[in-house]
Amino acid sequence: MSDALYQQAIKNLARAAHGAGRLEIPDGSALRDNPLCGDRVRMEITRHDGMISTLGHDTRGCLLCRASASLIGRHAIGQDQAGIQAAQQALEQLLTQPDPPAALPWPELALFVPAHPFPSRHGCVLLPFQTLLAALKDSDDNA
Amino acid sequence: MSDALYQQAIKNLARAAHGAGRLEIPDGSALRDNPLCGDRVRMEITRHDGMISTLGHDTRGCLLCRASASLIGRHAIGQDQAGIQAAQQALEQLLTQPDPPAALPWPELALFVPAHPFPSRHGCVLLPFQTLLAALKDSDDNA
Amino acid sequence: MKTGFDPRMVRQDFPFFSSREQPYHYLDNAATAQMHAAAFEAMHRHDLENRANVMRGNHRLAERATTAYESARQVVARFINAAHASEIVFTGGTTAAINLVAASLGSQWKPGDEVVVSQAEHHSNLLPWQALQARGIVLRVLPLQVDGCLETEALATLIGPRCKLVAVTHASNVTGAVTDVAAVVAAARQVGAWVLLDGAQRVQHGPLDVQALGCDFYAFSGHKCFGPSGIGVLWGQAAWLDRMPPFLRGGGMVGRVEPDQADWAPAPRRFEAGTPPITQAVGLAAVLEALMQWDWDAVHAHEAALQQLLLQGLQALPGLRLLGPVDGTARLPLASFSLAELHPHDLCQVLDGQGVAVRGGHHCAQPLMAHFGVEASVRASLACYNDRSDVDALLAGLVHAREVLA
Amino acid sequence: MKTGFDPRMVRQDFPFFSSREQPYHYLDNAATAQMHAAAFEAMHRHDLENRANVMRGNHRLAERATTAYESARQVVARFINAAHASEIVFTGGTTAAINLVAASLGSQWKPGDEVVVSQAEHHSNLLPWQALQARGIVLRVLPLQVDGCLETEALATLIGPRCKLVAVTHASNVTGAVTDVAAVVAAARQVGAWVLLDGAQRVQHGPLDVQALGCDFYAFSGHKCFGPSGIGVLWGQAAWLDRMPPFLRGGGMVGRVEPDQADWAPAPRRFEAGTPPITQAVGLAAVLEALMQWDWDAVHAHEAALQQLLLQGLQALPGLRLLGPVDGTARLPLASFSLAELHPHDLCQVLDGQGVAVRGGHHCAQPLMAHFGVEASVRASLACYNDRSDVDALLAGLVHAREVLA
Ligand SMILES: Cc1ncc(COP(=O)(O)O)c(C=O)c1O
Ligand SMILES: Cc1ncc(COP(=O)(O)O)c(C=O)c1O
Repeated sequence: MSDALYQQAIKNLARAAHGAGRLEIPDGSALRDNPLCGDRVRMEITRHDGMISTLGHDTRGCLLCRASASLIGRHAIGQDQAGIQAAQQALEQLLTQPDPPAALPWPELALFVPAHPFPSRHGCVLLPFQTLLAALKDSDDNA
Repeated sequence: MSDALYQQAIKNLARAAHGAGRLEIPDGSALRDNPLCGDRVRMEITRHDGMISTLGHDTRGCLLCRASASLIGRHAIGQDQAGIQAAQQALEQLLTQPDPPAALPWPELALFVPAHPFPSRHGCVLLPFQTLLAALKDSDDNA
Repeated sequence: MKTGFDPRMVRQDFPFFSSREQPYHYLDNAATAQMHAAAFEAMHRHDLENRANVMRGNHRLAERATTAYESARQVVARFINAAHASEIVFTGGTTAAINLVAASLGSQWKPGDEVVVSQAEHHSNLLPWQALQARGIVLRVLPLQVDGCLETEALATLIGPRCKLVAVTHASNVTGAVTDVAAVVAAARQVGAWVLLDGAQRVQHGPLDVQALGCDFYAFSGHKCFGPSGIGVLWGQAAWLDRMPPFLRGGGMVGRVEPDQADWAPAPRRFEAGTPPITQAVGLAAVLEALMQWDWDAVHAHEAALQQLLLQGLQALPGLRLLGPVDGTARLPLASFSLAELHPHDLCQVLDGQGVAVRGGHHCAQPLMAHFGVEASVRASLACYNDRSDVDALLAGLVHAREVLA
Repeated sequence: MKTGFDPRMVRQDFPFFSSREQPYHYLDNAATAQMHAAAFEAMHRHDLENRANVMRGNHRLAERATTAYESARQVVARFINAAHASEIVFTGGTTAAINLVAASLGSQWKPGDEVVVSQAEHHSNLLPWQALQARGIVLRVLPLQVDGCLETEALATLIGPRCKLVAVTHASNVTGAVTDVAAVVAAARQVGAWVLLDGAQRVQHGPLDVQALGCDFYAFSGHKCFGPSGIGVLWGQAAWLDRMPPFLRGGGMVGRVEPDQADWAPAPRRFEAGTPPITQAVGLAAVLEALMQWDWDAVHAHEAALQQLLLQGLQALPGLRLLGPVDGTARLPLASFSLAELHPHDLCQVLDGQGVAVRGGHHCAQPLMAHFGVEASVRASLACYNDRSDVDALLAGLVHAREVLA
């Protein structure tokens, strides 16, 4: 059952590492740790009219964490804070609730459904989203 | 079974309160508490050639504690430290060991045999002896 | 929720009673209550099937142990109506919980800051605050009325502008008196002080509502509410817990650790250093779940009726002196008393011979005993599973004891 | 004492194994070991028949509970060969025990006094000492050899005249390396410093002799030596304990209490404020009794053979890096490692799917992980009840995991 978690699509997503890299002059950034394993995600963004215009992340983590960061790298550009929050909420519901969300803002979020039975891994999946939300808040604070 | 503990002889011994009272100028004295119930025994002695020559005790305690102090009041005069220690050891053995001691230095020690099954009461019975031994030590220190 | 209440039925949920060959009248519930079957079962099952360390692994046992442990937090939160499970810190007991608050808050207070306790406190809600005197914190002691109830009228003068916290018992383990929490909270709020309630005695008598009480911290022990030994609970308002420094330090309560410095996990984990009492948390939660099914109005009616019997029966005994209020003040079903000149230890001993378990001593409340001018007393404490036969046995036992000890 | 050892036989004493429908290879024993049947039984019986608070009552249940609790102290004393049962303090766990020593001793030390730990310590034997830095105590960290073993040659220079205590692990929970205690004790004695050993990992591997070790304090947890959660032990030399101020304060650890001052009961009670983990002490003692019946030479031979298989099997895997000594240094049967670039969490997840429980993470030893230049590792830890099939399943699982994760 845990092998289903590591289907090819999620490994590909992790390896693609969409959005990996650092920004020269970010508007906002955040660094977050997973206290269980020392995993660490850095998110840097610039914004335009509230929308994320560029994004770079530096992710040291497990496959799930890296796939999640890569998913963000793929979809976050053009989103505002509400859009990211919606994606994060859909992800959280899909991980922790008996019923999946009615609609998925980003289709590849479905790749994380097999993590549902493993609460200890939810933190790995959610860490990049929490970090991005913190970076958004940081850019608000800097604005 | 616990009624056996309160046979007439032990009640009489407690009420007799042999040795109750304070000394004018003790050679040694000690005050000891039972932390479970706030019981408190004070022992004051004078000594001559190492032997206890006069003794006074002030005992606030349960029947067992008072009977034990009264027993001391009856027998301690003329005893040296070794004699008191021997009585205390016989008492401790009689309370805690499966086999009673071969001989009892003071015959009424046998009154405490029914306390054997009640470890929480052993402290009540032993407190006056511990206090007297502390008073002996105190008089050594003062000498 | 079942309605109605029958102590004979409820005794079936307490294996202690079915394991007795002879009837035994257990009236020492305020010291430790007997354990509910739900705790026996839940702990056995947990240790058999889900045993692993929590929060640190991702194999299936670790997952299940962590889930069970975190679910236990949720159950406790429901039992006391906490706003969120993250406000529940598991500790070793009430004593450990109060020490945690005292050490953590105390480290942030300045010399001259004040803590108010009452003279009725159990040592566990007195000594942790006393210890802060070494750091210049001033301990102020609320006096008592003749019957041992808090002198709430003195609160306004005693709680000064430097007061940081008022720490009082929710209900006394000696007199049974239930504290007028509203008065305490109102007085504390006047100066912006926090309120900690020692709920050790209260939890045995049903679910409660910390939000309605209006306090900031609440502490209790598993073994006094039909749960296992080795576990207790500290509840604290989330906003306060998040600002408090840790107390015990070790594995599981940190963020990043370097040889000479570290930062802390958020509450409640920040306060749970080391492997917590996992199985015991699971057992406690199982009991609290069961208790939440009961019809507590009916239980309280049962307890109140028994208390009435107990108080009347005791007061009818010549030479009996009751320690505590008899004027209708809200009180738990327990009674502390002295009988003529008879020593509490001797009384308890003879009563035990009659198959009645009560407690003699200072009940870890020496300043309160000093208030009453006694060293020790006998205490009979009733729980839900007691019935009329227990009170009758106690009263008959006291008459017998008087003869034996005469 | 039975002679010889058969892991299949011993598994019958661990209900965990008979309750499994499918084989499950539990190799996370260093985090929490499975519980011995003796603890299940003793705790059940105690809660059923002897449940009461200890040291404060004289009815028959209180007598029995107190006797059981004090007997448990004696059993622990025998297991570690303490000179006297009064040297045994029950705590909530290793972490609580070390916090106790740090707070109690630390309150008596002066700014500039020093404590030595090693860089290999579990956070529970690091953070309590770190906390003393706020009081001006200097923390000195013993460096490690490349393989994670303590650099005992540096002891002489690191332990200066102001050193009060050397606190090191008896055996590492990451590398398994057993500390050269004699060298540590000798160096500490040079300057009159005391030695505390963190025995959390060691106790699972049989009885020990604190007097022969020559240390002053020893700490361990019940859940790691096949006993219940919620209990631990601090052993300390009687002469030291008697001089140390209390840590937690509350009921049961006092002499006389007044509203603004109190004096303390002698050790060990002085250090056991509040209702202790009574049932858990009884359970722990039952397990230790059972363990003392075993033929430990045979157990150690079994564990050593398995360890050999494990180390060889791991080292044969391409890309596997073992963290810890491989030169014949004394070590416990556990192995931490990384495998190529695969993340420990992913490895553990796939292994769990294969029915193998191992742990991934920093193992609450971040400074040690930093020494190795990694954030996390996988750890497989063997106990007496493991056998060859467990090691084989792990090795096969790793091969499978590499495919799944590729
Ligand atoms: C070496 C070592 N020390 C201390 C501890 C802490 O033990 P506990 O969590 O039981 O308090 C552990 C276990 O986690 C350990 O492995
Ligand atoms: C009012 C009160 N507070 C605190 C305590 C301490 O609880 P524990 O011993 O479980 O820590 C008790 C019980 O002994 C109590 O009755």
